[in-house]
Amino acid sequence: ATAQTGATIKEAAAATDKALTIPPWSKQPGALVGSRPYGKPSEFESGVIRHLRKTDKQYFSSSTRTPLQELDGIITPNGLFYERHHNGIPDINPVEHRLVVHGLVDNALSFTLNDIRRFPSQSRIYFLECSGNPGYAVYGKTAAEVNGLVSCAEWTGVSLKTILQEAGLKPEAKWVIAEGADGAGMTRSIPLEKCLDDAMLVYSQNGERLRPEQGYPLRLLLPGFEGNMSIKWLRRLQVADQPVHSREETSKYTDILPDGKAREFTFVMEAKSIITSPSGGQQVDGKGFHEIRGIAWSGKGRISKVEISLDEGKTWQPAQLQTPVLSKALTRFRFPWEWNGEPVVIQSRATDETGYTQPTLESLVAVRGVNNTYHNNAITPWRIASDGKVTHARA
Amino acid sequence: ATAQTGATIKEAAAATDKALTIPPWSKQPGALVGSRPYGKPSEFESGVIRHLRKTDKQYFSSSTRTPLQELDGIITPNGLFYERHHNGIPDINPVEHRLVVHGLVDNALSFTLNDIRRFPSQSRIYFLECSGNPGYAVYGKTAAEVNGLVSCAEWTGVSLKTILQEAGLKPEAKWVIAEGADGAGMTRSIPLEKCLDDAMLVYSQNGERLRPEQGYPLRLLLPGFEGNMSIKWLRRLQVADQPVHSREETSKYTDILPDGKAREFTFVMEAKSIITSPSGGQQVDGKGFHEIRGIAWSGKGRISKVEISLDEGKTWQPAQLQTPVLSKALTRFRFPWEWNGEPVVIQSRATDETGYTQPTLESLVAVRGVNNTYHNNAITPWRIASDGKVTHARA
Amino acid sequence: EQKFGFGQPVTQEDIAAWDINVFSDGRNLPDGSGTVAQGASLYAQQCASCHGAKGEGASGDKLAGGAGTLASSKPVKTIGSYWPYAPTLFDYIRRAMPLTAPQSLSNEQVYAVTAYLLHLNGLVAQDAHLDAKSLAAIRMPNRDGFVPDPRPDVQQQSGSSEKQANDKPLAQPQ
Amino acid sequence: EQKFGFGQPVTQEDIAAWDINVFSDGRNLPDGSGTVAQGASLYAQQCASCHGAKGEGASGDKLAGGAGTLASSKPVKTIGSYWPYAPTLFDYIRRAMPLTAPQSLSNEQVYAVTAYLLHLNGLVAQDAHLDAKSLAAIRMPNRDGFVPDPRPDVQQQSGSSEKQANDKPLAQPQ
Ligand code: HEC
Ligand code: HEC
Ligand SMILES: [Ca+2]
Ligand SMILES: [Ca+2]
Ligand SMILES: [Ca+2]
Ligand SMILES: [Ca+2]
Ligand SMILES: [Ca+2]
Ligand SMILES: [Ca+2]
Ligand SMILES: [Co+2]
Ligand SMILES: [Co+2]
Repeated sequence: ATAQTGATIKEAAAATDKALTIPPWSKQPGALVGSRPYGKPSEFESGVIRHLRKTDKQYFSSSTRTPLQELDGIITPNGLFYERHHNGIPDINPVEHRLVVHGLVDNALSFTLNDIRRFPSQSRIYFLECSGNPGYAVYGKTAAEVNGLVSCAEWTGVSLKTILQEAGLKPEAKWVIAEGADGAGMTRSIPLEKCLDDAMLVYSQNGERLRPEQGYPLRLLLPGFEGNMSIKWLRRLQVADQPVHSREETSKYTDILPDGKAREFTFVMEAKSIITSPSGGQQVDGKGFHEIRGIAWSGKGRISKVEISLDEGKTWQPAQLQTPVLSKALTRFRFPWEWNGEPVVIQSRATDETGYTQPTLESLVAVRGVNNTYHNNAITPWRIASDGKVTHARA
Repeated sequence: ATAQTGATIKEAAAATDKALTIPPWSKQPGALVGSRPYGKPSEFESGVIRHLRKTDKQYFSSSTRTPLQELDGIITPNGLFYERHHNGIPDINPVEHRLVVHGLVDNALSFTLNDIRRFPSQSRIYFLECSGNPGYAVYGKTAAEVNGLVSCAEWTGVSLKTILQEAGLKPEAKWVIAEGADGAGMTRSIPLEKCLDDAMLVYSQNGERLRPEQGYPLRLLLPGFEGNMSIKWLRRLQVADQPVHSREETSKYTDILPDGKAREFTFVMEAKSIITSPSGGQQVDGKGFHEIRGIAWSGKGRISKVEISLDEGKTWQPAQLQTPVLSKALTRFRFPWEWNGEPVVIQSRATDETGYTQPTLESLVAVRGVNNTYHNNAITPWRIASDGKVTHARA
Repeated sequence: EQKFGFGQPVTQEDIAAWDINVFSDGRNLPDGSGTVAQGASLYAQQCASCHGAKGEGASGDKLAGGAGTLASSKPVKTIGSYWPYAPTLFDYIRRAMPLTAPQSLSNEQVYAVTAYLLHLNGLVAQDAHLDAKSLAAIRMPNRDGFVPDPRPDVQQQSGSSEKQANDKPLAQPQ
Repeated sequence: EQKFGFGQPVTQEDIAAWDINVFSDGRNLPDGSGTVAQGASLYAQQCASCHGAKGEGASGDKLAGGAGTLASSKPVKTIGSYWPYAPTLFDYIRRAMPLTAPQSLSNEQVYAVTAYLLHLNGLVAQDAHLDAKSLAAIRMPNRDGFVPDPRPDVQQQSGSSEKQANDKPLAQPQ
């Protein structure tokens, strides 16, 4: 079968020795109940972790990737949610933490965590994706290396609109400038329209409080927008008439074009998909039935269609979408496939409810060049060799 | 605000000293990126764990509870998913593990984990609940103590129907007897109808592989049925013409009635709900707006309605249900409420799509007595005293 | 119905070591036998520490007594008072006991200790010798004590004019 | 619009220490000033180890050079070649640098090192003295280098008769 677990699963015995013996775990008590007050994965899954790029120059500002090829479903467990920090992971005491809302408001306010949690709450399943996922260095060996800066969780918090209404917006208000309490003081400007739409201030992720890596105790969440804007460790919201033009929305997170101009305020993550099984680094164990599995998502709403090509993009056939298909959440797709043992390139492309279809790298590069850095949502093709080895078809 | 976090959150400063200072985490780098390849919660949340009952005589066969009052949304993080083991937690090597399907089938088969994962997969969000949640000892101090043997996750695996079709069912097949590979050799008989309906064999939970505590590497999952039947560490499925009448479906998991007779094969978990905030052990911090929050679920399908009573059950008002409302999954409900500072009893009751409404303890006991042990889905009333202290209204 | 061809065919021989389900009618009980006396000595060595010298219970369940209590306010559920089928006892002990070393007893030992526990409950004589046939023949006192699930069984309340949920403590045994 | 009454009202004075956003037009730049010479010495002590003696970059970003490269196959994006607004430099250094001790510099020190970095990029003279007004007055070379987001910008393909996705390696700089 397609190797897709952290433990290397091998056929344990030759076909000639099929007599079942009673394994040790059936003949002894297991670990005592209560010995794991907060659980963790099996030791046999210890390889399923978030990886750094070994080539990074320093690890104050860097990222780790969700091991997409090891995961099923649409929920990313909190321990494997991708990371992008600009000056490490702060360890914030929630009792000391404050959120200040000021600027073009009727009443500047400072909130404790308890204040924030007291407002009406909502829970939503949304993906988050770094706009540099994967940059234009598209030769990642595995699905994680290609697209591992995306994850999905159930977030709970308060609508940002509720908080802004509490402070009272002045008529000149047009942007909200969000700032983190980390050593990077991460700062991004958000159009007011988004802030009054589906933006949230979240304090919980997948049921429990946010992890420090995802902004504990409070994070801004902008569904469908590039991850960097969902400011972690949120300490301040300044309502303004214009964007601040912070370093993170000028020097970084702008998309340079072949003519030297750069796009600014490129917020939305366009529709994308990737096949996670079989995917780079895996082994297809023989001819016959295999289910092609993957994830699709769009910052503009629901995924309406995912298609699979088995002939280098000449023809496309619809995949099954796991329901419920949620807006701005990962959507799991599946495609039943008989492999005849011959070399093949497999790829997926997503279409969202606006009718937008994920492009090929070629058509994307034709418009944006290769120095664009962000918002590469190109199709990822995987090549399967006759021995079943799966590699990036562009490598 | 309602105290609902693991860290004890207090107002940090008196109102006379509001000048904000720059906290230490804004003035230094945080932990290096990549230093937490598999993340865990903040140290400030170290109190949010699964608890044992201190009164249990031994911890080979015991349970730990999900801290419902600390959680938001509907997904239970894997580290806090409730536990019920009958001889501890085995540590199974997935390479060695086998599932045998035999009995009234055309072809008895032995499957490796890879074989299982190769079948068409599906992902579904379902709750699991122990039928002894809470027994009839209904005086738990907290929501966890009352109803903490329920959790909810996104499960991925193969439809049990697919596996049974692979082996080929003989016409006499009526029951499937499932057996665990743990030291308890846990054994339960499942009606074939359920096995061909929504039953699954699952290998992943909330994206990642099952945790050892939830049956790694393979578990049976019977949506809506009492948790004990979703056999963990699944090693065998014997197709039979009758139930085996194992110790776990005769001596245990049968419901004794006042006349000394006991109900057997009481599988479905009927509709239930509990208010998790404000709930026992918490403190309502003053008059004014509070959002009453909680969870509802039914083993028979979707929750259609949750109602709140603020007058000891005399009148009931509908709560808001968080969408999407999923079949046999937790459903989050919310109810906006102004507290006038006077003592009050708050309670919730759930109705499911079959029209069944969660009963009071009185009406349930009137039929079943108090020695029934299992399937107590009664309404839990919380009393709020004038000082804001929340206690079990029956205590 | 699509067949995928995954999994290894196995024979009855291949799975013999795992094929331990004993049905309530005694089906699949193995060969072998044991006596109450043998069981008493095994019980004293390997079971009494958790279940008490005479099955009165300790860290492990109470294994004898309770006859006639099921309809009382404090039902005592034991093998003798509650279990509907004797073969289940063989099944359970073989797979799960002693707790610290499940599946360590031989079939003979399981027959023996099963016989002893049935004797402790007054269900077989002091000199009983149990095998597949004699074990399956035992009729347990609570054999007819089980009824099917009639739920929904609780009268439905609805609307806001109904009888109120009482928040007063409920009288509760133990 | 319901008001809940949660949160503490705060004055401009209360939040002064946190109110550090500097807008692109220089709004909210603080009092104070600094010289290129002061900045050079501070830079050598506190910045050069990560950014190189002359801003050529090391573990930290390259801070000077790259003029005229943006439209090339290897754009070099620095303060001088890429940043649209000079006040942003003050804003960023004050909140985030030095990486090991953010918010440790005085406003004077930030003005000084900002002046030095602008000088390294040939944007202010050797003897420059920067304050709120003069910093806001600097026009950065790439001031007009940014365009709004025109997406969706990529021609859509659909159906199964379209141009095929190439699986061949794509020529890629660096
Ligand atoms: C180390 C402790 C320990 C030892 C030794 C032990 N038991 Fe047990 N026994 C238990 C516990 C604990 C349970 C309850 C398990 C559960 O909750 O599933 C149990 C349950 C049982 C039951 C089921 C009772 C019922 O009414 O459901 C039987 C029968 C039993 N044991 C027989 C034996 C026999 C026979 C031996 C020796 C061969 C033995 N036990 C040795 C701890 C022990
Ligand atoms: C210990 C290493 C270190 C020290 C010391 C340091 N920096 Fe940095 N600097 C970095 C890193 C790493 C980044 C990139 C941060 C990121 O990715 O967000 C950076 C980014 C910058 C940038 C943004 C560059 C761009 O084009 O976006 C400026 C400006 C800067 N530093 C100035 C300074 C100044 C001025 C000092 C001294 C007062 C200083 N740095 C000290 C490591 C350092
Ligand atoms: Ca073998
Ligand atoms: Ca307060
Ligand atoms: Ca203070
Ligand atoms: Ca195989
Ligand atoms: Ca029966
Ligand atoms: Ca602009
Ligand atoms: Co990013
Ligand atoms: Co249970």
